[in-house]
Amino acid sequence: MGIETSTLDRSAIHGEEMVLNIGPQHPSTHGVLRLQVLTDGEIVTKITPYIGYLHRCFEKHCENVTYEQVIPYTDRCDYVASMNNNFGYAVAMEELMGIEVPEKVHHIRVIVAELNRIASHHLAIGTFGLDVGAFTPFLYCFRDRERILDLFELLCGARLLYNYIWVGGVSHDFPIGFVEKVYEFLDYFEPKIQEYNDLLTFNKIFIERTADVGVLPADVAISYGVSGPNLRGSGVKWDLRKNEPYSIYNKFEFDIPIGTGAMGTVGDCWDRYYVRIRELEESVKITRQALDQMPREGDVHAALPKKIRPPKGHVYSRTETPRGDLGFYIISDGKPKPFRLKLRSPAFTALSCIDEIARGWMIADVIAILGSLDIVLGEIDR
Amino acid sequence: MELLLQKFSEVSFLSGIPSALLFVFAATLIAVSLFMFVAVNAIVAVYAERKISAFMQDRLGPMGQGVGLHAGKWGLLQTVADAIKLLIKEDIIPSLADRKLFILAPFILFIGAFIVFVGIPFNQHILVADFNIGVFYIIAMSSIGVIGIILAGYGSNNKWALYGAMRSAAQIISYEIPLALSLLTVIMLVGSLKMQDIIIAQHGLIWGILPNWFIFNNPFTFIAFFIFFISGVAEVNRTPFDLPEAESELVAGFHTEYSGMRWAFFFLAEYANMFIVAAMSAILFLGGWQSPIPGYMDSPAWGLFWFMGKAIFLIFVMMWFRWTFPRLRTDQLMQMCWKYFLPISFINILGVGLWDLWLN
Amino acid sequence: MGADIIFWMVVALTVGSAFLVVLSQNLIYSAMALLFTFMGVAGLYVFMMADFIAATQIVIYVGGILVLIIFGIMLTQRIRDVRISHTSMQRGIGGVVVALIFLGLIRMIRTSPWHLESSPEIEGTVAGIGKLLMVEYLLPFEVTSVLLLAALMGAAMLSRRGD
Amino acid sequence: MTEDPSADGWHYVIAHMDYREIVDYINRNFNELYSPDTREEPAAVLRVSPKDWTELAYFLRDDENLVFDSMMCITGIDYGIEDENLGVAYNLHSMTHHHKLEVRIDVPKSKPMIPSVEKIWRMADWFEREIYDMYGITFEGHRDHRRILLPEDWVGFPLRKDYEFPETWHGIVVPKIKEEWE
Repeated sequence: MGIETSTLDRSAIHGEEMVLNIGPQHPSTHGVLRLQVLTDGEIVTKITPYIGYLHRCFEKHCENVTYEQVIPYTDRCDYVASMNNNFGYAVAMEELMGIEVPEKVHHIRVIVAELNRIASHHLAIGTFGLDVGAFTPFLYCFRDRERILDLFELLCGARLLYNYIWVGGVSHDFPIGFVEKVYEFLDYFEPKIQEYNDLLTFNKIFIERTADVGVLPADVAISYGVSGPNLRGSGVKWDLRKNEPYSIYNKFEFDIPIGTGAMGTVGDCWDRYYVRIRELEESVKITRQALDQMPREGDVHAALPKKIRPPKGHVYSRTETPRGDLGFYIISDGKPKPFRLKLRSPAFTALSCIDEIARGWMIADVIAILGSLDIVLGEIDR
Repeated sequence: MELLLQKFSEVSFLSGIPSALLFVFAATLIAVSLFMFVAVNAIVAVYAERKISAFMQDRLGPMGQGVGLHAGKWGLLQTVADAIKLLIKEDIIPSLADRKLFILAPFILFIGAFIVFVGIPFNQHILVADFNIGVFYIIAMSSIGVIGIILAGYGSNNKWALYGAMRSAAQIISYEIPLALSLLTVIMLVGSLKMQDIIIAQHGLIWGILPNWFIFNNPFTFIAFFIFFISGVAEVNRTPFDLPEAESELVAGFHTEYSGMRWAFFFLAEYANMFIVAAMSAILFLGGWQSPIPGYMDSPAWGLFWFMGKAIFLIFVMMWFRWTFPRLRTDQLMQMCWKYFLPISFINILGVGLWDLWLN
Repeated sequence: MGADIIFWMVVALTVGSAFLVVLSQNLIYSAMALLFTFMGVAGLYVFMMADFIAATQIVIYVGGILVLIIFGIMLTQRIRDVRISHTSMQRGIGGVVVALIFLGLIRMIRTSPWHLESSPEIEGTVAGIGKLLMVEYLLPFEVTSVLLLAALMGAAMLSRRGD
Repeated sequence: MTEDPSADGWHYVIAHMDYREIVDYINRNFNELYSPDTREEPAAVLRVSPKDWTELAYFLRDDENLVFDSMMCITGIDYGIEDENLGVAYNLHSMTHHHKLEVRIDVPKSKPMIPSVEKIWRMADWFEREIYDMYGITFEGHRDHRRILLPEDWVGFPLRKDYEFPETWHGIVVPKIKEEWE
């Protein structure tokens, strides 16, 4: 594996180097991130990411609150896909406690998680366009994302941090008319994907900027623990919803889009981007099936005591969020508070490989590569 | 200018004033009116850009109901309000910046744009000075602006600004070559550098139906128009060539550290330059103030209308570019210039020469 | 006449900024002052009815050479310490030499038998220059362009040697 | 061994082993070094001592029957104020064979040193830095061993159970926190 020799060979550099700080306040760092970039002219010779500006001691917090109270904190980790984070935590807790949740809860969870995946991919696609200088796709994405946020507002009153999926169920049932509104949204949204393709995906300049740029080979991606659309962009057909189905994902028909190198090399920025576009279609497919199959009547809570006390033991459970494998390592000592709760964030590992794939490219490419990795700093810093 | 002086000398109550004073007065008057034009152009263009971008992005843009604290009907007063805000904004000069250069830079950039307006004919009569070297004068004067950009980048003492300035200088100098070469095709056909000569040469019809504009004159000038216009867009640093101020990479490029009125001067210069590129394309290739139907609607008033109409349309095209295209990368930008535009421009010159030799 | 006032303003600009070029302690300021010197010289050409030369002066010196100079200054040193002092060492001797040249020029101007004649109305110089270049001096013109091409290729070769 | 029919982008060779099979297989190659954890799955972990870790890590990644090419997560654990050990849990996964293993390494609080696996799984780079940041466990051989989330000049390791919250930081008074958050 070529990954073991990643130290910088300084003798290979000719020109005079300049240290450039991209961030902590910079339009394209997607949060408060600082990249210390060593540049030779426009060419980047080394990137050192500095993170932690948004560190909020998530794991320490969790040790001081009860298991139910952790959920609002998980919202704030990946604030773009809060539902999926709630979902991941609920799945981990249910595995630890051995709870079976009602059929209806599974469907509700899948519906909101997939809707939130669409919303999160909207942000990823839009800001990636923004990073390579296309302003309009960003607003198109936000126009459609707005509808999902409206749906969530109808569902749970919040537009960003939902606290909707609870351990053993969801906080409350769908409101009246919600299912019809979701159908309406899906009918509205499906043709819009073509609009993104026309505007951005197959734009010549966009392809020039992203194809062959920032190639992440599959073995390097796996070694770095890169997951989700970034891993699939490298041509690895790996999706926890399919490969290690949790909840009821094994009941649905959908494909796993992977990067094919259609415009350049497998694993370039364009592939990572296009995987997200295709995942929008897949998410629509899953949502439709879940809506069709959802039992209309039933309880939305498993029978649980008021205070959750999981048995002694530990669990490592992972779910597929829009950014990749979200893992929860929970150790319980039988008390109502977690003894140890570790969140394995997909964006954390995705960012850690930036030096590997962006070195040798230009400053403009570093921004594009960073955008294609779709990081959320709230999750990286926790 | 001469026309104005002549008019002055005809007015009886000015006859006692020495001619030198009159000359200065006339020059000031022209300068002020040109400045007004540039300022109004920027205000209208900013409003148009906002509205156009808004409609392209499926949103409304600046809006307001009635007059009051709102931005006027349809947000019409938005840019006026912005201009007032910029005027009264605190003037910040970074403590480590090179004060003199920092202050000087926006003015040099602006002067480079402003001085060009002297040579642009708005219609048959409105033209400050019809130089013998008209086109060449405009090319020469627009090259002053680069210095302003470099100084802004250097004087800010900011790495982003420096990168922006270096990109900008490289870009402007490179694209000046295909720009000038495509302009040469027109000059070869006209045989004069005078602006009015160039426009008058485009009078009449060609191929029976089309107006005799140079864009329709022959296939080579047709290509030359596009090279000229695209290079012009690159010259004024607009998307997809806005690398010097690429907000996602370089924060704001060479004007990162500027705010308030100084920043407004950069903006004035940008919109003035946009107008210049649009106007020059209209004059050289689209017949300037000539009516599209030769012989009809070609009074001076109509001339102004046609000229402004063509220029505004081309400005709209630039805005259209900006809100639909992503941005190129530095090396791709240079590659486009040196590997595609430059050879095509040379072929164009050869082609126009041969075309002119054999067919006319 | 208004033109006179402007003439003396242009002269003042040229000479004043030329002084700044020489006396400024900061290289980049010198380069900056050079901009105004070039502009002033272009203005002087205009007064000599050489409009084409004036525009050429601006295109080549301002748009080309000055940008190159500023680039050179900015890229040779680190950005932080571009303020390289170029304080002249032998001010005394330099002053004497300059004074001598100045006096010599004055003497030459005063003693030369200038024959004055009213200038004819010059109608542009572009056509004349074009004809001269393309007809009478075609060979020198072409030789110069070949020389420039050779220089260009040589520069490209030298700068790419490292690769 | 079977080819996964669903895979067309990446080649899976499914030779799935469960926890006990994996431990037996490792023991065959490592001279019966490891005793399987007696508890039931998913609590099943492989306890390793720090000195054996590097060799085992290479074996886990490179052996063709194991191929643990993906490190899912590395977690630092403080077993409590009374306990004298700190722990690190490595969750491994094989993208090729679809099996999982959790490796647990315990080190004394007095001398928390573990060999780094950052060269073996690049993903461990930042995770080991984070554990150092939060627990003060030193990873020997890590090429970029420094704090990651906290400032460089932070004192103490916050996720340890005996961590005292500082009253001031750089002269700024830190607001008192409430004892109980319920």
